[in-house]
Amino acid sequence: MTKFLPLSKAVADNLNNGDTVAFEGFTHLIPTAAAHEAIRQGFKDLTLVRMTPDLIYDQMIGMGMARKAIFSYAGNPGVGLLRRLRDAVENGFPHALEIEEHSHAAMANAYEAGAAGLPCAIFRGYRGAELARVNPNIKSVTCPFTGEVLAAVPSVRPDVTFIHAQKANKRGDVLVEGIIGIQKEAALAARRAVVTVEEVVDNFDDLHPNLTVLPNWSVTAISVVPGGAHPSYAHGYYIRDNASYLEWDEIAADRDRFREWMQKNVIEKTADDFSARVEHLRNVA
Amino acid sequence: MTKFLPLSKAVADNLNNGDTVAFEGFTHLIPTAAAHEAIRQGFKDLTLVRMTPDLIYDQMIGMGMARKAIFSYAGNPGVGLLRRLRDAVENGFPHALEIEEHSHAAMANAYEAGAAGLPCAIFRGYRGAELARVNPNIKSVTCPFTGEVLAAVPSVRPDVTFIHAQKANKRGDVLVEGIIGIQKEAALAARRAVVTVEEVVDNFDDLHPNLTVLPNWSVTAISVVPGGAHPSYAHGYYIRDNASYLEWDEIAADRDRFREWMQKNVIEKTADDFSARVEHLRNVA
Amino acid sequence: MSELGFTPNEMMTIAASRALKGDDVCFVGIGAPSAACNVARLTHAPEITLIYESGTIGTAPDVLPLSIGDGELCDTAITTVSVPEMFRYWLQGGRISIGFLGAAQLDKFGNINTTVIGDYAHPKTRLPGGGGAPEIATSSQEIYITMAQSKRGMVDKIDFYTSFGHGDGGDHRQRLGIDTKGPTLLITDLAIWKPDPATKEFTVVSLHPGVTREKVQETCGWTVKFADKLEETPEPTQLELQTLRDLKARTDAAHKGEAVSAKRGSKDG
Amino acid sequence: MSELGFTPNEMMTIAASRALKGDDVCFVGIGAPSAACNVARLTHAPEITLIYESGTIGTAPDVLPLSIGDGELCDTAITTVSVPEMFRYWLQGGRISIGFLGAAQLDKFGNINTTVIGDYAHPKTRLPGGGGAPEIATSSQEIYITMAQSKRGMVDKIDFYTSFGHGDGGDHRQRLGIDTKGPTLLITDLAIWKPDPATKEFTVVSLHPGVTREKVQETCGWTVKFADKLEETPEPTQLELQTLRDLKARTDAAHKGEAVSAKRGSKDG
Repeated sequence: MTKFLPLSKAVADNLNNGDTVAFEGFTHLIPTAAAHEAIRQGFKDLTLVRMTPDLIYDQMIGMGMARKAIFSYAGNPGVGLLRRLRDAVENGFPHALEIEEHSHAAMANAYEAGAAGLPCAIFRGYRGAELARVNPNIKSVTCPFTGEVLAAVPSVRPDVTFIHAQKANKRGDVLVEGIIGIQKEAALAARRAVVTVEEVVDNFDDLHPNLTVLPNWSVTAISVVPGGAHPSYAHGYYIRDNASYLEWDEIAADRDRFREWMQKNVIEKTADDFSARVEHLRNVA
Repeated sequence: MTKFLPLSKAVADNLNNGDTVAFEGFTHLIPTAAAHEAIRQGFKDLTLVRMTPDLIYDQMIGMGMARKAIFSYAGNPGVGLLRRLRDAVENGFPHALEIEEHSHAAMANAYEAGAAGLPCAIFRGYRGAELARVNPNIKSVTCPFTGEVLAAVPSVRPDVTFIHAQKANKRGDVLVEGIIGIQKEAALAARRAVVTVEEVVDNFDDLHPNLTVLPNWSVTAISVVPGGAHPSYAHGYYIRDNASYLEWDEIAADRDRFREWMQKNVIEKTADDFSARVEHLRNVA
Repeated sequence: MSELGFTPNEMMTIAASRALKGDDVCFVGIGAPSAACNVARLTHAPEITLIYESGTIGTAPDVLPLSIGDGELCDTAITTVSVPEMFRYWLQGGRISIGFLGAAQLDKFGNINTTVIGDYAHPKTRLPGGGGAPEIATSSQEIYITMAQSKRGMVDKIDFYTSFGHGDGGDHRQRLGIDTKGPTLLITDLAIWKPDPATKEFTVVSLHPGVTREKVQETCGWTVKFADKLEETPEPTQLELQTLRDLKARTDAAHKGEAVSAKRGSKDG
Repeated sequence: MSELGFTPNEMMTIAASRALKGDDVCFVGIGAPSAACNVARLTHAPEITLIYESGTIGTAPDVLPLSIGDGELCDTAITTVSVPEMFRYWLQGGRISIGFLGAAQLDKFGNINTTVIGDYAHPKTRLPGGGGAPEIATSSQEIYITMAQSKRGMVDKIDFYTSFGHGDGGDHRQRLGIDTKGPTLLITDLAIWKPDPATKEFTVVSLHPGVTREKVQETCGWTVKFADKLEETPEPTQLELQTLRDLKARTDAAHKGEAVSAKRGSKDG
């Protein structure tokens, strides 16, 4: 049964040094506020899992919190490279980063298998692709009926997954809508699921019956953080702050400028500061 | 790209003697009108696939149309046994019926794998269950990461799937809502998908973005048959005719009464007769 | 109805309902399990989560469904998912605390047959088959079974292992790599049974009011074990009985109402 | 802009858009592919189905998205599905006719590198990686590639095989059991290329207006093959050019508008 908690407590209660953690969001609904809270609390030695590690993992890696990254597309979507991640991989700064790299198909299947309680996923993938040579976690199984050789990857089972969602009801059921991405799978694949939401509503009585709802007993904790996905967006609440993604490319290019930005915009701030960041993006949503 | 066709033509164009065919519907949205049309056209030697073969497969088997049945629960849901199927299995009447029996989990996974273009599905199932002894299509694969032995079944890839849905828009996109069951997977797993719908609307502009919609290019043909799921139901249109399910238990118990009922209610009728059958079930939906 | 003021079937359903807790997530079979789960929801466990294999999660039907996919289940659910998702994320994913099953044939180790009477290839009676049960039986954290007693139903050796209980007893589940508890409770119209901690044989731990040991043995196909300290099941409370009867009355009225008009419909059709 | 009245980049996008048909189902990459697909939709192929890997099916954005998951894509889509469903039912299920990819590095057999420059374990430049491309390249019925020519991008030997094209050429795909066609078209800012039917080496079949063979060779890292009968790509029509420029203008305005207000936002935050 879920608990409504302040974000600082939800993060402190559910994340530990050394954990395998997913802050998931496929362009939409990225749990930035939760990631920033984890940065403020200074966790170490994390294994960061995400299909599309973008700004928040660039930030966590740049702050030296990650031992390993498991991912399928390490870019700033539509902009370019992730410069802190690059610095870690290319130069070992601030320290070396182990990487386990997959394709999107593999990661999507691995999360799906995790949600389904399976140890691995099979799919038709990596044919002729060189990742299979450099990633020992890409193996194969043979279909016992046709003899076809299929790719196999271990399922993703994070210790804890953080996602951002549009709303919870008072019972603690959570609604995700729009580009739903890999949110449901990431939450269900994890031992603990923490959700930040834009708002809490009385009930979900008028929702269409087939929407993506996580029942309260499948969620560990909920924190109300309006704007908590910024600079990503929340369908129906505020639009994507594309300019911040463009701006990040400059900030992250320089180690000092990065530290300074993090100090000012993350370390010295709280979850309450997110709401103001999306004010100007609301009326157009 | 889909075509709007009269049901008689949609069935004639897409079903052939000897085909593997799924008339799917998990209690809700059972494509009765399509099945009755297939009965009238007198197909033979079919392999009938369905998780829950109920009245319509009892009818097709009783009419001698099926060579084989692949299923996971051959009951009249909430009522009891399927007496025509029993007669075929126990007494070879009207002729012998080959059966390939699975669990729901296996069939659901097999359809899912079919929709996903895979040759087989793996899942944690059949542990200690005797079906694995009598069904040679239940095999196993070993997880290459953990060594766990998982069950494997061949994917379901029907030549043609028939489903019933609430509505199409004029472009031929199809909406399924409520208990969505295995409809989407059954349609996408098949080489050809034929959909009967309650009605055609101008567009789907006001639909929630995450509903179950089959785009027109994934559907082979659409036929408008109001009431076409009766005695099953169409969420939002009419309720389940539980009495007909109870009544079927008596009709199917006797070979002569069965033939007589089929003659009068199926052979001598058309798809246009379905609408009247649900009139009294509409106001309560 | 007996002079007790309630029927054995009512006692069965109510005793089963008492075993359920508010934080349980139940995968509900049709029939007696469905009635018990809904009585629990309407009495002491309003927060209980009921899941039917048609994909309806957190449903709260006002009348009992005839099938596992009646519209009422979807109308009152928190969300309704596809059948593959139901079996993959929710059942196989380990999120069901109680799988609640009925049985055509049951043995003393909680193994269930709903497939065939007689030989599989040439059955005397072809039953509907397993449906969701084979995986419910192994993926739910525990299994409750409820059925009315009869020598035909409670047998020494079942004809077919549709759903695995404790197999040959003892640690048979563990030896097959199954890490869930399996059947932990059997509630019949006469008694409450629990598996012996070591042998896993179902043992009567409580007799329903007015029931004797002899009555239990007469309607059971194996030699019944009774616990040393045999309890008596508390009688249904007025609230429990009224809740169950109201539920049944609403259900009968709903199904009968449909039945009348539907007969007319099928004559038309 | 050259004296031709259009830029090489515009010619590239428009030539690419012409290759698409109304009944195509395209898995669209960001950048040049996205522009080409939407120009096709806004000119000769209004019925084309555009799919972005974020799960948006049949989308019709008014402005080009910056990322593959912009809200505009969902707002205008026929339906939006989960990412696992996208990769399982729609891509792996064989329902994509055209996978439209860009490339950081490309070789003459259509193999693509977007992973690293240099050695994988100790890269000179760590690129974003494959994302959806490895499976788009093998599960789509055919692959179109579009990129601006440069010696750095079109190389004799790519540093990493992110996505498989024709491998070493010839029947390499078939030998790996891949039954889709692979790259069948390469559209650069200078020319249209198609694979040789036997060797599968990309061969220039059409030069864009004003482009010479020498220009193509100068900006390509391998020795270029030209078709015996070399055509000239028809100039962009007024409609094509206007459609593309309007789309870009709308896109720039939208992104710039957000940029202004967002700068303010990030100073606040």
